Amino acid sequence: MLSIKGKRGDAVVRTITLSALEPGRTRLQGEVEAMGGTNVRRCYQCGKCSGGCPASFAMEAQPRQVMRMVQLGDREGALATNTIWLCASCLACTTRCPREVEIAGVMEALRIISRRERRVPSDRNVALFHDIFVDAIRRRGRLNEFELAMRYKLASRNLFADIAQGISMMLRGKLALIPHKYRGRAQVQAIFRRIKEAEVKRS
Amino acid sequence: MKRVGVFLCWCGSNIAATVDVPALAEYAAKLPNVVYVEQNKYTCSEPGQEQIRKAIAEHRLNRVVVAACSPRMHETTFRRTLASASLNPYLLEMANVREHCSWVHQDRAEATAKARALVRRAVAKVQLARPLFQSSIPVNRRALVIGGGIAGIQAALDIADSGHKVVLVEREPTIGGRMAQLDKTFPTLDCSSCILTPKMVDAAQHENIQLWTYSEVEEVGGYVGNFQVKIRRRATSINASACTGCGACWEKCPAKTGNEFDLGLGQRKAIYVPFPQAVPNKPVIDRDLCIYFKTGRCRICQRFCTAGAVEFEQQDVVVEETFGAIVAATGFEQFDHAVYGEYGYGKHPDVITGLHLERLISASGPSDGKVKRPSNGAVPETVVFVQCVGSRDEAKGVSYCSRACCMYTAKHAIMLHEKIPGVSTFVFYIDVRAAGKGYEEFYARAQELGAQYVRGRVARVYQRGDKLVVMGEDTLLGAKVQVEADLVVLATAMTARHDAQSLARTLGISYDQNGFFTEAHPKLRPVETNTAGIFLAGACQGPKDIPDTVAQGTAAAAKVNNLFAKENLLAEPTVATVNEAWCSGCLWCKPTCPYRAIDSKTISQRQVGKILTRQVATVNAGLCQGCGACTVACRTGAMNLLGFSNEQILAEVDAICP
Amino acid sequence: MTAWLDALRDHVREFLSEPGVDVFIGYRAGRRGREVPAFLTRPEQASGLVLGPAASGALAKYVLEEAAGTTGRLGVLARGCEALSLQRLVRDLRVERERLHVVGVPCAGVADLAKLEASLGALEKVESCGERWLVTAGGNRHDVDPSQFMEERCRDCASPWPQQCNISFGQAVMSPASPDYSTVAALEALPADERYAFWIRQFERCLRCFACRQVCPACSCVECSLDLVDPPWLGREITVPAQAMFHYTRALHVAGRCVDCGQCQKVCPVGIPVALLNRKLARDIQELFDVQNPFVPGEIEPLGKFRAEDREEFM
Amino acid sequence: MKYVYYPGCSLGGTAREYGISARAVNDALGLEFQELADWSCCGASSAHMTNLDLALALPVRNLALAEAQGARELVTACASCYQRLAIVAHEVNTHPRARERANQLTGADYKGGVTPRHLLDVLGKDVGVDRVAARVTRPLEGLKVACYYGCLLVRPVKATGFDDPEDPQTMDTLVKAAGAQVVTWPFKTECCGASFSMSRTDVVAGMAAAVLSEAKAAGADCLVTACPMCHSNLDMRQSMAARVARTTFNLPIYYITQLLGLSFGYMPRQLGLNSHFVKALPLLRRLRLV
Amino acid sequence: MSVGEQSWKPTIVAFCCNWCSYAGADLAGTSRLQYPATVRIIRVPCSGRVNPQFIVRAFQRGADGVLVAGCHPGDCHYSTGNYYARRRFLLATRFLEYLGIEPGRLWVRWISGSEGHKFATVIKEMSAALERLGPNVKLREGAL
Repeated sequence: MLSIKGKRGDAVVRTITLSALEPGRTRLQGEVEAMGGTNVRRCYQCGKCSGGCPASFAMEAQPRQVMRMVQLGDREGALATNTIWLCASCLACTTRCPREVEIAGVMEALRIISRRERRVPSDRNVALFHDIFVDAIRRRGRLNEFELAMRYKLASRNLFADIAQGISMMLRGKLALIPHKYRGRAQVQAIFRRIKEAEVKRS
Repeated sequence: MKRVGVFLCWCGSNIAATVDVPALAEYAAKLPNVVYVEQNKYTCSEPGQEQIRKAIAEHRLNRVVVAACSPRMHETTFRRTLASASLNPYLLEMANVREHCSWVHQDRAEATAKARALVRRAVAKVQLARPLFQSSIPVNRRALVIGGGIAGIQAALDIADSGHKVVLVEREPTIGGRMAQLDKTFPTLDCSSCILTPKMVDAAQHENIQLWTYSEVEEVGGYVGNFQVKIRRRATSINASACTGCGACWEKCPAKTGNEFDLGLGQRKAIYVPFPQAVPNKPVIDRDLCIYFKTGRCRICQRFCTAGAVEFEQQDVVVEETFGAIVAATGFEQFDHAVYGEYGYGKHPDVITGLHLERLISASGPSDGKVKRPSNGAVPETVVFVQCVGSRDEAKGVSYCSRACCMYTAKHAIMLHEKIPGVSTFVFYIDVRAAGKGYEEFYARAQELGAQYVRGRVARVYQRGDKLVVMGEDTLLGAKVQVEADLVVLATAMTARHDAQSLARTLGISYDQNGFFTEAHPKLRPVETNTAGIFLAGACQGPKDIPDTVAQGTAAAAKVNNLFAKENLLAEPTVATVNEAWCSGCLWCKPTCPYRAIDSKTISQRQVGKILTRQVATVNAGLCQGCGACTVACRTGAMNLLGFSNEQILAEVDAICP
Repeated sequence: MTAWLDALRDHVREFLSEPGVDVFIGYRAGRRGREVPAFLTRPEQASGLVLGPAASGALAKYVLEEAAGTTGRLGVLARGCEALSLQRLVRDLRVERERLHVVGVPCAGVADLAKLEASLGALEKVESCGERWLVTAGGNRHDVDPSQFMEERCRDCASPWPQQCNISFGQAVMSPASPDYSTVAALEALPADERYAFWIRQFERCLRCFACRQVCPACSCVECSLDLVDPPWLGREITVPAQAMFHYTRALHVAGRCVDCGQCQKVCPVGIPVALLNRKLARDIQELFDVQNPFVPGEIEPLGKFRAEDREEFM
Repeated sequence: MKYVYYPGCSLGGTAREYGISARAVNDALGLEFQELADWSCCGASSAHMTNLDLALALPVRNLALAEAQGARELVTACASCYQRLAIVAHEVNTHPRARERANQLTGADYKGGVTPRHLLDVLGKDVGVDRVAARVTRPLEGLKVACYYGCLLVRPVKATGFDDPEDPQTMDTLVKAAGAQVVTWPFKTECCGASFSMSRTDVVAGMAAAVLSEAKAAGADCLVTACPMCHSNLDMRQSMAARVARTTFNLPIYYITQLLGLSFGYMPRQLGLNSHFVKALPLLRRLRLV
Repeated sequence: MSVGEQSWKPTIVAFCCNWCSYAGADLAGTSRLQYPATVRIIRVPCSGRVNPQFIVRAFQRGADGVLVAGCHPGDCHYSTGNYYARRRFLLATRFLEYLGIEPGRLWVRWISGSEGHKFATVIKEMSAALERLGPNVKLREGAL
């Protein structure tokens, strides 16, 4: 009575020419380790991460498989899966990994790499949401959830999706309409500026 | 007055073709204290050796240099030559002008120049050579085996059979160890007790074996050939010779507790034999549980013992014995899976370990061989086996593979399919390791019978209703899977005994980061330790299955036997020695000795009229193997290595440089 | 006058009146503002104890001489570096800890008396007064800033407060400083030849007076290999290479055991920066074998043990 | 007891009732929370998805503010803020280089002296179950509660670590102290997918459904949480989750502070119990708790 | 031989442990592997026996390079000797460089009894390296 939970991720079936990938400790591994601070080579593919991943049912590739792609230096594969965007960073995997690989950290790193390389994110909505979220912080220093919600809906062009909740939230006074105004704002914006400068210097 | 003779070997053309030996001879003759030089076609040949003997006699040589092949080749040969000419064999030095010179160079001039340096070195070193004498240690031909599991039993039997006395010490009231708890053994599925109990009986009845159960080693002194060992023989409260083992006492005993042998699945009394086939088949009284010992009242067992064998007033006795060799066979413990929150912290009654299952399957077990769910006694329809619980887990467990689990899980699956018609079994594994004779076939058989192997480490086990939900990934499908199970069996890691390290310290042997005793060499000396005379058998050295354990028991016995084949041990004289006048007694040398051959002793010396006593280091020549690590730790150079002394090496350096 | 000095004297007085006590080693006032080692055997002598910036000695090693051939207890005054030195001697089994009665006192740096004299004239008295020093020299009193006149070795002292004492007086002082390896680093940065030239310039001045060894708490061997003619570790004749061998050997012998008291360099009559050798080894030991603090005596010295996973450079 | 308090962006908005009920409970227990002056968003839950520098700098700015006004601890009620602050605090304390970087970016001089703490931890440790129990005037008898900690409170262990990552207990003991009955259930720390609450409602529904089903299976008639994300997710998305799971849950989602407040005798309105999506009051009425 | 002279060849003093590296050198011989006649081996029981003072002594007496060779870690005949050697020489190599000796004058290598090839290669490489460095005058008796 084995029941398979969730649908299989319908990952595109590809033939990977391993010899064409970087051999040994790949560059991708290097970048990921630099950011995720973890040695992906240690992963021995036991699948404990994926078995306990609450979001894996929606993922095209299991977290374990993404670890594998990183091990092989399969950059395209790793950055193409929606897995890296559907990781909720709940750290169940990291907490349970018998090889002390920080799987969630690796996902985080991959998302950022995909950004750096200006790739089209394999899950536009999630990426878009984060962008708007961060931009909202940049504008005000604090988050105005209502503003966030509205701007996200405009951008993602599904203005009417759970507009009902939005309105009933307002009625419940749950979406503070008054934007915060305060000194911290300037300082937060300074932080954003410094980061931008740093990035410019790097490239 | 040093009188050095130099013998240059041509080795046919092996040396002479590349090294100008005659020129070398002229050169050697001019070296300090060289009074005689001779060339031979083959110095190692009988005539060649005869020449050396003659020269020693005629020219009153008291040092000999042979410039020929590698000392690893012929040093012993020429040492014998010196001995036969009644010259101390350690007054020889060889110059390796073949392997290290003529065979690896072509340019005659260069090779000859190098040969000069090599001979110069040898001559310089031999000047400082001192006569050395092999020390001999008498061997007490009596062995101590610690641990009465299959490893210890095997070792004890093999030693005893070759006519040597053995004392077999076991902590528990019976021998038999882990194997006695097992139902069947892979890959042949013969019943464990059927093959074990005869051996247990043999051990008990063997004329050369003394069986000391309920006893523990407390102190070990001395060294190879004569260890002084203190052993505590705990009071069993039973007069073994009077007791008939009738069982009246434990039937009547009112105090109950979980039976360790059945891992708490069954019950035992305060006065008990762990299991029916126990050897010796005499009960002991568990004084922590016994009502009499707690309250001073009861004595029921005594009343019902017709033999009058119950002796409450018995006391522990500590005996001191001498042994020539020791075999450690203390076995392993099971990893405690309570560290795994994701598996329910060991709280679910229906999540059990492989050893529990053994007891459940065993006909002599608490459920008479019927496999039931501990929670409700129902027969399980779906059973999940979880591999590598604790094993291969650096985060919460141990880094190593426990080696036996893959196979005993296959065995469990097979047996469940035989015992419970229509049962469905799932084995979650990472890799199946079936490297052994008949193992792969055995694993295949488990799959044949319907065991469903799923490649993936289980992520969660939790209760839903009266089922256990097991979650994981089928890594071959790349899909998340879950099983609703009635019973979950964890293949928990084999770990070192919690007190293995303290025993190691008592014995003076080393242990690895996991607490397993370390062998002297991982490939070439697998059952020896770095402490001469102490050997290892079974899982105390690392996880093992029964075949390997038995093999090691026999191997350890063989080592003991060949130690006992000699009356005296001859120790190489090239050992460390202490110049007591120089030694400050800081003992920084001590930790560097892998053989625990260095100790401190008190000396008294006269200084400005009064006697001063102070500590200095001292070396046990019987234990020292002559590695010399201590000599570098000694700043003064009070610690020196005979045959490779500081003086000699400095002289060699001086001589060998241009 | 330091507040706790009286309490200290009382304590020493009591200590000296206990049975089985041989001596208490501290400081007494000497000539020309100096404070010199004092070996007290009678209670009444306790009142003569002093301790100021001018107490520039190192008491630890006197313990050896006092302990030799006697069995009684020995009291000794210890500042941070002296306490470490005592631990060193105890760990090297040169004296039993039970025999010692270590009296800890704080230290805010020791005065460089030569330097003081050079700038203020003949010294009469050097006292500490709060953060400052009061120096009586050439008839008048000066209020000087310690940091100007502190001995070099004290400037980056990492352990001014004595550890593992039987009793201690005064306020615990935590160290702001940590051993300064910048000079070591600077030397490392030089090209090999210049570095070699630098050290040869140092070594050729060496008189082989062995002062650095005599004062060193880690050099307590009953027989020093460097004195031995056989085996000839240093060779017979005194040459620059032999001098180099001497310093190389001395440094390696204290490697992992040096407590960084800085005395070796301080007592060198020709000003060889001996401590620079010790510091280099200490820093490498710290980095290579991740030893927490290479200057604190441990159970087993870093070179007397190993880890299988130690750094591998020799494949 | 005095604490410097980091409200975070949600407690003024979506988690309004959490904010007010927390205030109520603190008053009752004599906890003095003084809002961190000039605080800014900690970046959760998007900064660390887009830029590591940002993920580092935003929390450090607030930690530095707290340190500057002499605080050694910074308490927050939002699990999400708590986790970000804790992770970064741990990061800069273990990697000096990270601290330098953070100080460069923020222009602050953070020394690493502030420990972020979650309200739950404060209630459990500093106040203690006994003092909570002592304050209870209206025991929540008959209420069967599934304590839902979510993923943010107890992970990563090295940064948070005030409770067990698989089977935490702090909330359970508090709820018991309030007189309610807690159910044992396996999904205490299973993630509900809050970080997708807007972007991937389908995923969230799936994840929330899993959590809610297990709670129901375990016999709970409501869930209690200490995380605004979890709350809005399980509350606002519950109908959708029910559709995915082809069932009805009707499990009110309470904040721990709401239940405590209730047991202390506050009126539902004082605790914002009226502003839930899944009606919070009927159950309480049925059990005669309001 | 003096500097610049065409035929100059370096002199290498090698301390080889009896059980691995000395045997390795023997194997190089029995397999007739050719390598420069620059190396002269001093046999010691174990690399743990090699005192760092021996190294400087060799330089004093005119060695251009010194090789310390022992069993691979974990394979020591005495089980631990080479671990101590590794610590001692991690330190000593750095210390010699600190005193101004060029890196590359002192080599430490693990060479097993079966690595005759490795022994030959090490000697070839080391000789080449030393030829580039030229004769050693540092710490050399008579050179100053």
